[in-house]
Amino acid sequence: MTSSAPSITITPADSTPTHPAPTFTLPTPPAAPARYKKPNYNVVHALPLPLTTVPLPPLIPHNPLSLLHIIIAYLFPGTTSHPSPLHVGAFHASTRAIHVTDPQSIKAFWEHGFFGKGSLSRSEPTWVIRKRRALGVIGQNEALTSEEVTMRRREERKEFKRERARAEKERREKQLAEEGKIVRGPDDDQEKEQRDSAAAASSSSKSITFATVELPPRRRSPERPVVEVEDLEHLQLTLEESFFLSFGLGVLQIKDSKTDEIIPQKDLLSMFRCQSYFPPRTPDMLQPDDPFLLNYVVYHHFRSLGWVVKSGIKFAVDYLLYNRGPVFTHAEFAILVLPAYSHPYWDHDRVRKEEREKKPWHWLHCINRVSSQVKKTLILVYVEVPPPLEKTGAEDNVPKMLARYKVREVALRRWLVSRNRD
Amino acid sequence: MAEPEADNLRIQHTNPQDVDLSDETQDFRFLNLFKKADPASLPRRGEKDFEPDGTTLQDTILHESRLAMHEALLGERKHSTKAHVEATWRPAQSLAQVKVARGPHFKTVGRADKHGVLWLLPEETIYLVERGNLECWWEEGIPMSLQGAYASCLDGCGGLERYQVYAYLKRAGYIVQRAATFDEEPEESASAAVVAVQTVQPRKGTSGGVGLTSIVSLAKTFFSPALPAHGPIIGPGTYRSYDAIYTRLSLIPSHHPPRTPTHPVSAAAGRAPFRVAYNVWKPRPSFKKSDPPAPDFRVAVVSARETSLPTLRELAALFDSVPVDAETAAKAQFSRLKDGWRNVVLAFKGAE
Amino acid sequence: MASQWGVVEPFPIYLVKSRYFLYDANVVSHVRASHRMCGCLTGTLPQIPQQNVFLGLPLELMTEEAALLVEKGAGYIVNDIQAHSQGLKSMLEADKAAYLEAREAESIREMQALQKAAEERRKAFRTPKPASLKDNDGEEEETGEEGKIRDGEEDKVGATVFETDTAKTKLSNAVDPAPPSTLRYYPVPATSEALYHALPTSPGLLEARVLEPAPSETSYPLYKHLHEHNYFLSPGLRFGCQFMAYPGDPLRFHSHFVVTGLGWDEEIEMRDVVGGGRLGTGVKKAWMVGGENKDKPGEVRTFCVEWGGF
Amino acid sequence: MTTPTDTTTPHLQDLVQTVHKNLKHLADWSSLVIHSSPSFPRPLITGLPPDPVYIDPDSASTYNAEDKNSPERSQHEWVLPVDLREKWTLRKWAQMFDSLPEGYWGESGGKVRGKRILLAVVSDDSTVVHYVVHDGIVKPRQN
Repeated sequence: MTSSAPSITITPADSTPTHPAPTFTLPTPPAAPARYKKPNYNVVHALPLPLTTVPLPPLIPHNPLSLLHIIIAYLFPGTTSHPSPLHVGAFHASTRAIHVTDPQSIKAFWEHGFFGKGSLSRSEPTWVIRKRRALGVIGQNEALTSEEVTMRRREERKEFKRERARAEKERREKQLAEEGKIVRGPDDDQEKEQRDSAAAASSSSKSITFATVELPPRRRSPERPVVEVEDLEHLQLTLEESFFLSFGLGVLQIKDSKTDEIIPQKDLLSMFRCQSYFPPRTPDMLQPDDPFLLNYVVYHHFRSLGWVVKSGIKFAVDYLLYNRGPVFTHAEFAILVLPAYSHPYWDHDRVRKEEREKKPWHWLHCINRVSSQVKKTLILVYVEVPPPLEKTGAEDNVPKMLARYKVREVALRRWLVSRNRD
Repeated sequence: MAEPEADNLRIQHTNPQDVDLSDETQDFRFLNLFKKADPASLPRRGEKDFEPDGTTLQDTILHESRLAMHEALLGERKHSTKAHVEATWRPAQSLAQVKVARGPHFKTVGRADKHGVLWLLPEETIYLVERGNLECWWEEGIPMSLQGAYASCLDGCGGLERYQVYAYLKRAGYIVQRAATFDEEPEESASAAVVAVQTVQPRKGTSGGVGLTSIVSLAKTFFSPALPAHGPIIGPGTYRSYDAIYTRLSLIPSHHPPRTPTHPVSAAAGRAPFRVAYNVWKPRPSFKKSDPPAPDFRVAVVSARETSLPTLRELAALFDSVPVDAETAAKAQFSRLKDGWRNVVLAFKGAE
Repeated sequence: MASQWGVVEPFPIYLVKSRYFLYDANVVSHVRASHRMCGCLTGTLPQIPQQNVFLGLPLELMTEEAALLVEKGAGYIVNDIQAHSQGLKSMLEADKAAYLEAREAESIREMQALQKAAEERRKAFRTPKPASLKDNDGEEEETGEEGKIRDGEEDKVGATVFETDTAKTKLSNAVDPAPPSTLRYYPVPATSEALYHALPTSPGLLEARVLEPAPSETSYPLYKHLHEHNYFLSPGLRFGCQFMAYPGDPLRFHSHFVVTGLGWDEEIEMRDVVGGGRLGTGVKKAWMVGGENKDKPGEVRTFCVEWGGF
Repeated sequence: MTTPTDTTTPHLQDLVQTVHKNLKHLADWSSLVIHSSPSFPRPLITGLPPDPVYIDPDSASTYNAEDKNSPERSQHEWVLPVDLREKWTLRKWAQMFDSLPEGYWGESGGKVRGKRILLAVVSDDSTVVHYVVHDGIVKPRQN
């Protein structure tokens, strides 16, 4: 960088979002580039949470909401807010997550609030559809999944890239030939062959031995075989999502995958805190800044404001915030959780004050660049970590314990002189 | 298209306005092109090569670029008698005393004392010398070289980064003045890089969102005692709206900026590694340096080399010194998260 | 030995306020061509002062660059504040008078040359000049004039960074200015004269000193390692790293790596590895981490990270 | 080297299983083998990706995706499973690479290439992100 140029804007932000309560006046999502018909997401994802509400006055007579209510009333009998029986998920130590396998529960969690992720898919569980297509059970363009749309687009781009590389090489060799530095001729191909055989020879002499090369089958069978495909996929809920669904919304019960017994609600927090370390810790080692607590405080905060909160790992941040959900729009905000040790209790904690609180500037620039590459606004969410509770057992009141954490949001943007001058 | 993000990886900035040309070393062969035409006519990154490819052509182009750069660097700072401005550097005051002020620059730089003598700050002195508008003399009766100006004045600029940010903003056309807190030295050692403070630009067409804050805090005091110790916070029952559910879910205290603009609390809040150093205005013909309007931006200074990310405490202090943007309260909630209540621009200095 | 640019090594590197500077265009070009170092031009270019895309002298060297130049014996560090104050103190009145006289004479000579050049230009039909400014003072004078005109614009329209149409129309006036004979020019040189600038007489003594400020232990071995592998390095803060590494002169080539130096046992979070990999891949670069092997001093290990593509 | 031993802790075994499943069922890799050797810092996976994870810029113009025998297509990759919450150091990276077998590692751009591994970072929501890590200075691919 030449001089003083790069600037970013820091903004303390107010995180109150637009509540995604069901309104049907929103514009339809942008037209799909793919050649398949999208479901009507406005209907599928009408409910922002897997809970039923009973609005007081009926809305406009021709509003589809009324129809929806009939369907919901049919699916979930009674007028209660919660499903009966409650959804059940199984805690697996192997993934440190909660697995949901019941199709009704998967549907409820994904469609109403976009909770969880298909363990073998990029978001919604679609593995079985892809598998069935690969086996020829369903047609080439039936119910295309996002993974397949992505794949097809990439295939199209590959040829273009190869062409570009070829043209580049051609240009260079022409130049070198003109300068008399290389002689071009028909033996170019021969050279390559020689090189290949040389490589093969060296490969046979001292290469690491592997099993014989087996390329994956790319089946394009014209008939449709009737095959039973066992669905290997589950909906995976993170510890934060699960805690929100159980402690917050009360719609999820969690059982232990080993014993098949429901884990008591009061044991969940401590267990999740232990599991948020890699490898997991024992309860006596827990700290007020356990990864689970820091993340959950932020997760709960944004969920309680109506945002759809998803993992941000792909963009090297903690969370992504969607206004209504990933099927509608891209995430506008990328969330980075930063612990703040402002409380005097931490003043002499060198590790926390020096190592965890202090991050180099180039690190922040890196994350901010990544976010702006994908057109997201980066928001730093500082979580003020309270001192440990003095008497044990005080943690027994979870809402009170969580209320000891305080969050403050700071938005970050690159600031270009030329854009701000006029 | 359940998750469109995954494919975004190679999408680049498409908006030319988002590209900062100074990010990459520009080819000096295009200097004249740049001078005479629109900067947008500068060749884009495609003009450069991936790697040395052994061609003489490539070597030739590189050689030409280097020559063009060399020639450009030889460009002299000349002063015609007509617009000749002279000053004498007074090390005791760390200011340059101007003989006769001439030219448009003095509308925004320099300050006259009660005897009518015009004085330039060290950063103003280097900047004017550097761009060829000032001949500065030592008290010993010899004119300064550019090198001499750096050696003499840089110390008084509060570090190289401060000077570079000053010059960067000036070159971009902004009006820049020292802020009241400029001279307050932080307790920490030497500091440098820069933080600027920006007030939010008004946005038109966004309707006011619902002010939920007050509702939330009321709801909290009302509900809190009733919450079961281990949840669920939302028990089975009848809920009339999702808003009611969200309100009940709100457990985590969050920072809510004051609704009314406050005045800058400069003194106390300024004693941190992050403090306001410059007031900055967008170019405006009516600017009066003796009676400036409220700045468009406020710029504070820290060192990217010697400091790390601000802690929450330091950030809070910085924000407290900045007035709340009156426009924000009227904005939609979405914009409020994006634009915020108080804005700070951080400028970073490069070479380390 | 003197290089293509007439530079004799070791050359002085000027230290002001903990920063290393070069003010001589010849040294700048020499360092670039012979030592694969670019530094950062940080000054305003007098020809076109109202922009940040093309910058001019001085050139600021990275601490690593200054350290390596000193290590190679190509340069030595001069405390420039001291050098000036000593030089000014020891300046003789007679020398000063002679200097000022010469300056005046030079100014007159130059003005006459300019007038002559302008005269010739009016006569001859001018063919467009090539982009490189390999030219006489006339060309430079023209560009300087253009810069001045923009300053005027700044006053009228309220400074805008890039004049487009206005600059073009004004330019036609500038080509044919018919300078009044009273016009005189006083150039401000980029570098200081020996008259008031006392360079240490034995650079060897200074070389022996420890460089202060010294480059960081985590980044210097990595810097050297990449430099030895023919990479050009520039600061990378704005890109989210410590260095950008170019396979050749950045004037001609895109960078290959965004580089971050780490201590041998410095921990890096996996999330930041993902961020780095992502950062580079978005702009067709690889993200590189590296540093010196604590157990085998002198050995530098580097790892390049790119998105896996799926 | 390919004899599975059970010297690693359960959380690392779980991690490698998660990555193995993901490579097999989501990323369509074939010839997957899990290697648990005391010489490795943790269990590793080898396998054959459906598409090359790295194409040297020098061979980008000649690489043919349809040619199953092209050097790029037939390259097995080493996969290192890690958890998102882990922290690594240069020392750990160096040890990791040094534990991999020496010898011929295949070709890249017509040259015998150095060591590389595919880093598979597992996060709690079951996302696995993959990054190629090269040992040494390796120029970035341009596709």
